[in-house]
Amino acid sequence: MSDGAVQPEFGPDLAEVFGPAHADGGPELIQLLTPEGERVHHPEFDLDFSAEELQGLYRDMVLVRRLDVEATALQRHGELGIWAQLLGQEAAQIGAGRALRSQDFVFPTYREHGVAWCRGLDPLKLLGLFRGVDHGDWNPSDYNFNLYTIVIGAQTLHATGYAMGMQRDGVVGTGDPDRDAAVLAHFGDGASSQGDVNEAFIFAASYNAPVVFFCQNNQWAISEPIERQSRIPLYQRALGFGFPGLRVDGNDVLATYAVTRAALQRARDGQGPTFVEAYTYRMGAHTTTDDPTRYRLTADVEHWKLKDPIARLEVYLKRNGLGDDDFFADLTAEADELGHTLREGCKAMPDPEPLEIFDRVYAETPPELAAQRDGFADYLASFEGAH
Amino acid sequence: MSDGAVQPEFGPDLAEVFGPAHADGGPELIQLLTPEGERVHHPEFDLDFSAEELQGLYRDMVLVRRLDVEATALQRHGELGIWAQLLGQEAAQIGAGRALRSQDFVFPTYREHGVAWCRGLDPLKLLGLFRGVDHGDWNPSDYNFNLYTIVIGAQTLHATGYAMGMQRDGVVGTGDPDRDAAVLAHFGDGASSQGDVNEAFIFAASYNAPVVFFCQNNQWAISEPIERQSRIPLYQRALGFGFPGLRVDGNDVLATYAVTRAALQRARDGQGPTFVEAYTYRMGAHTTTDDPTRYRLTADVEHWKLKDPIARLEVYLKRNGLGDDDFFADLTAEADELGHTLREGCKAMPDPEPLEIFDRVYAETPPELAAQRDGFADYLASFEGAH
Amino acid sequence: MVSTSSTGQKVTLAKGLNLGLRKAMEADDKVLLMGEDVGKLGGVFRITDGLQKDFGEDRVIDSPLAESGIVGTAVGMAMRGYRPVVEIQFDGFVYPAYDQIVCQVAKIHFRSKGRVKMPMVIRIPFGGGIGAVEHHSESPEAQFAHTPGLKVVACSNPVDGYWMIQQAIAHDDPVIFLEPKRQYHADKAELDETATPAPLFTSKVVRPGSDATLLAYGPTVKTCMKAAEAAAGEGRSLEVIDLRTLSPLDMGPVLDSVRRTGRAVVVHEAHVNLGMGAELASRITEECFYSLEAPVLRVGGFDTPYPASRIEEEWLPDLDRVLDAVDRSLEF
Amino acid sequence: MVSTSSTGQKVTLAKGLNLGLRKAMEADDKVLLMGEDVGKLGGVFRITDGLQKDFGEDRVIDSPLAESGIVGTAVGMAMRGYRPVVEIQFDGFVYPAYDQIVCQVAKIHFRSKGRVKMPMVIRIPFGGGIGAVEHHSESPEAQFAHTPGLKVVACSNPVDGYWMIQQAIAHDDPVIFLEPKRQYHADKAELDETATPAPLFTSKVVRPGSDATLLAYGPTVKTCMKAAEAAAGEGRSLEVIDLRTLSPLDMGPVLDSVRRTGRAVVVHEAHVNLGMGAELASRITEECFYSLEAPVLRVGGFDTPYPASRIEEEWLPDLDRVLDAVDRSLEF
Ligand SMILES: Cc1ncc(C[n+]2csc(CCOP(=O)(O)OP(=O)(O)O)c2C)c(N)n1
Ligand SMILES: Cc1ncc(C[n+]2csc(CCOP(=O)(O)OP(=O)(O)O)c2C)c(N)n1
Ligand SMILES: [Mg+2]
Ligand SMILES: [Mg+2]
Repeated sequence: MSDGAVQPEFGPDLAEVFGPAHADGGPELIQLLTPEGERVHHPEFDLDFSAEELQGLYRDMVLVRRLDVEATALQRHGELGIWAQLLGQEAAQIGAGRALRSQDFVFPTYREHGVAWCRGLDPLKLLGLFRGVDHGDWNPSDYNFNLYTIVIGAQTLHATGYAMGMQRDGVVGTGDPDRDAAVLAHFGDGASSQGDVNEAFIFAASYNAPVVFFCQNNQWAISEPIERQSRIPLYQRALGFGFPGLRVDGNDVLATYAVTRAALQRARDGQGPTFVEAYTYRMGAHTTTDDPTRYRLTADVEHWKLKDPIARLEVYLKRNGLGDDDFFADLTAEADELGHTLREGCKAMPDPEPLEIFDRVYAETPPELAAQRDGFADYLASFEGAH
Repeated sequence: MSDGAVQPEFGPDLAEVFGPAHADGGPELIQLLTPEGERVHHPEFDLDFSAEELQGLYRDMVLVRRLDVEATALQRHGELGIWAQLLGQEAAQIGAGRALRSQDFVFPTYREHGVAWCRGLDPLKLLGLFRGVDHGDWNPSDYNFNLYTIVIGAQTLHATGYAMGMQRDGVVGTGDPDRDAAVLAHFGDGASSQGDVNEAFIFAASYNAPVVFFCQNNQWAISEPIERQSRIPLYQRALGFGFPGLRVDGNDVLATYAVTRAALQRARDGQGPTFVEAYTYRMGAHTTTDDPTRYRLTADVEHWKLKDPIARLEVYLKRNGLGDDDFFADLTAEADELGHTLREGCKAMPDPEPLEIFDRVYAETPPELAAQRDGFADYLASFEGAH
Repeated sequence: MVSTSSTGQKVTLAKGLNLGLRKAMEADDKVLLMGEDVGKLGGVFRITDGLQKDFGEDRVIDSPLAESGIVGTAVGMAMRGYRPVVEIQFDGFVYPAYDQIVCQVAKIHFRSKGRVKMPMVIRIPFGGGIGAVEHHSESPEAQFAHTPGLKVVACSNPVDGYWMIQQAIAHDDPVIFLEPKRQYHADKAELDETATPAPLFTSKVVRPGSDATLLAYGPTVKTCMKAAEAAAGEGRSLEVIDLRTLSPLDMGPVLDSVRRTGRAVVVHEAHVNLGMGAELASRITEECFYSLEAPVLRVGGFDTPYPASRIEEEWLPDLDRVLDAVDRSLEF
Repeated sequence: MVSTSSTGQKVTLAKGLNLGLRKAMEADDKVLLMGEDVGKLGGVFRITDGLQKDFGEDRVIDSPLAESGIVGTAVGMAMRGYRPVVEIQFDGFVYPAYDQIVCQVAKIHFRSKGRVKMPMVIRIPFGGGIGAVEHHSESPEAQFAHTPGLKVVACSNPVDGYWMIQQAIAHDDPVIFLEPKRQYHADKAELDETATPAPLFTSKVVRPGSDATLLAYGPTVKTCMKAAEAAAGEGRSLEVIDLRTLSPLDMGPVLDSVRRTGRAVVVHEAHVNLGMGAELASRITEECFYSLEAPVLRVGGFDTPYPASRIEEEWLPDLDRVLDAVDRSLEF
């Protein structure tokens, strides 16, 4: 991950400041459950999970993986124009999503299907954008979950501004757990290079805004490896802006949950922003139109398969008798049911009505646009007789 | 300078990572000459200066201060539209400017009159932009000194790209001191908040480009104090991008020279970027149109007067018999002469010829613009008879 | 926090805007101001003078030096229910925020099927003539007017400044609010705070006439008024329309006028090529094809970057160039 | 590194551009390519396919994910004597680089009194019709054409792609190079690499006709050719001009044509309001006032944000809407 040239011959020794960097997450990686399914302990972030909680997290991951698989298949069958897969990132998203309280607000990218799931969004709603029937058909304030944002990094500034709004609303640092709120801002490793994201860090630090910057470092920005964006571990970026950065094993749902929960609480308490780097891997293509064989090795993908976020929790559950056969069988049935609903629901999604677009451009449609709409309506009507 | 809220309750302890922050530059401040004119030593950046060198640096500072005073007066007399004063920043600029080799290339902001001086630019050329007769009337490649850039931060990306060009030209890390080159990129504390500047850090780190980011932290961005831009010392920003950052006493010409020299050498050697924060103070207004009494205390300005960059070297020279009365008298005469030249030269600067603008928009003027030019020429000519 | 409500005071454009902002902040505590140096300094043009003192740092927010950051965080505040009023220090510095403006501010209402409103005002001092250095005299309006989802208005005088800024802030769509900086401290006008202003998105005939129509906005309204005055001396009657709204355009008064006069000249400081004049000329021609005695002519900044300030007055459309175009139109 | 010089091969637009880039890189080793995913992946549209392999990582540069950074560093490389060719991944992602483009790339030659050249090409896949999500189907040309200092061209077919990209790279001014992405892999055309291409900044009559003139560029050239074909079936003769250059405009062929036909319809995907059609209509009307039988009509994207892809074909100008405008023009 890090580059030999980083050692300066003067000034602070970066290796000393940050500790050594390691290709596999390094010692700074916060972990509670190993790839082998061993529960390990952490001095700062340990948490007890009940059997129910563990099953819940497992269930979430299994179902969002199914959602992802179904959507991918729907794209192959021409029902979606494109799909941005989350394969491999289930733990990062469910860990983060379950750490939220209802009053928190989330700014996703275009890949946060797992977080959307945690916010209670009907997964069918996620398909509209990718099918091409809408740009997201939910009211963000119904779920405290913003629409997907496609321009890389833009939403991190919105998140910061939203958090500044929370400060002004007096819902930060009051000590009332049902009142205090925070913002969770998602972005990718590639996004960390955008000016907007770095400006978001600056504004959040300057105003001590209650925002958690949650970066899923899935090692790739389309075909570009993380090394192109940063030559030191990404979470360290935050330190230079004056707020803490942490690297968590993003394939470990327990650690991701624990770390995000702590960071959100810190924000709600009025202690300002935190950067959480969820160290994970994009197991699939960037999107269904991408061909990763052009730029990465199968061996790397195989290596990461061993760290599968679902498999490790499954091993842990089974080994510790935390889920009987019925549990797993029921879950499979539930996943099948979800798949069925998605397939049917997707195909049934109606195309939008062209004339609607004119009514939604503005809160108050100007007369000239209304005239354009009417002209187009007349034009369309002129064909009705013809056909 | 730093903010109480920066202490996280988890993650790396920022105070431990960076050391404590201090309002007056702090212990991390690299200094070779104290405000009282005492020569102090530094484990990494000590340098011996000959009497001639010291006199040279002193002379430069005195003359650029005079340049600044004259330009300010010319603005008051209506000869310039505006002037961006360097008062108080002479050491930072001369220290940096003298550390350059001729093959290095400089990207200034709009305030680097002292660096321009070191590059051998006729100071009169600096006035054109502020008088409104041009946007800078020199060929950057004649001086390896770019034109002034007014859009905050934009030039840091140009600097990085230029440095990438040097890499491709094979003039980095060859070991030949007359060949190896680097770029010096200037910007202010306020500029550090621009996306462009942070992207420049990312590109420079990613390609290990031979560029020194030289930030004059003069504590103010017009009316906004440095605290609005960063809650930790600015030089630490670089560490999060994976390259070294240093804070030097920007009112100490010796330390600024020594640190910039080392950073440039590191870049020329192929070891990549360095961030140098020259910790200084804008003694004057932001520009001649600004009124700093609206936003800052006279007491602060008085405090910084005691750290005057010229006074401390003068004390040192005098105390150590490094300049006799003739030296100081000659320098005063030289400064008077410079003032005279500037005053006369400025007033003699002709207004541009309006029609020229059409010829310089493109390397190849398109016919439609040529036609616009001709039309305007005819229009102008139509008045000739009339008046 | 005393509201300086009074009638009949004479105010500059700067003061009119300042009073209007104060009114808007008093009327709705969701209104926030944000920008570089808007706090203690009151902005480099002093438009926000005294507001931080009276409304506090939470409502008049000095921002880090980053325009994308300013507009981007303002988007988030708007989503949270605030009504941010952003100051861009100078026209030429709006571009780092361009992406946030055209891809986010302009599109969020549409993207969300109208569920998320974006009641943001982006104030931009625009235009030249103040003897400034590069990037301080730009006229970026056409770029914003070309972008669906934004509304774009320009005030030209103190009274409009006072009313229009309040109307823009109260409006639920994002408004690019252009202020002719050359006029900030130029002329005073009587302000009657009890009057009923014209609606925001309307154009106004500011001088009636019958021989030709001059279309102007922002700084060129004054130029055209002077031109009409001068023309009157030579027996020519020019109608002057202050467009006030650039997107949407209010074509009613424009078409009425051109149908009467048969001739139109559009005057703006922006480059002629693809400036507002192009759109106006196209629409006028389409609507008044048989009433036009001459093609719509355009007078504007040349298709070159804004020049060094010592020749800016030659570059900017002035009385003579307007009258020259009128002559050409009349002689066509 | 073998130049695939051959005559008579049939190529797509994507291949034509790829071959043209290769030629330009072979001809001048100062030519560099830069952008997101342009290396191993060959760009998301594969336009730079195989070039990094053949020319190395120093000349085909995968950049960090930051458009302002890409264009800003390219400016520096151009100052150092290189000729950077920047790829913007999709039209909608050019905006983070907008400031660098309009304030730096466009102005450096002027600012430096011609001492610093800025031979940069910014390639932008533009336009819609590929079923993509938001921001992937924009037509930003008017904004760039409004900016003095930039030149703006659009290719419409494989052969032009091959030649125009080489000409743009060899040109000393910055060129915004628009590529109709919908056409990348659509049609093939015979490429004769030994031919002599028309100069870059010229428009071309691509189908002669006498009843009305269709003005198009990029993706709408094909639409207009089809429309002309259909009209011919009904006995109407439409002339089609592929503008190719948007700034500067090459008005010669346009005016010649309109003087003959008396009627013009401009067709582009960009929003009609302040789109290229506005400028063309204004200029044509000014120059051909007495030859016009009808006002110049404009067919374009509506003045709404680009819609969800399932209705994009209704939003985009198509054959029927072009013919409808022709009818309106003829019946005027
Ligand atoms: C401003 C902008 N530039 C380019 C793109 C095209 N693009 C879409 S996703 C992507 C890579 C993003 O990588 P990363 O941030 O790591 O997120 P990931 O897709 O890996 O989750 C790019 C370049 C875009 N959407 N926005
Ligand atoms: C993009 C942009 N935004 C705003 C401005 C207006 N402006 C000019 S100087 C300045 C403050 C710069 O502060 P700093 O970077 O600390 O440099 P200093 O002037 O103190 O040397 C501002 C806001 C600008 N020139 N460019
Ligand atoms: Mg990624
Ligand atoms: Mg400063």
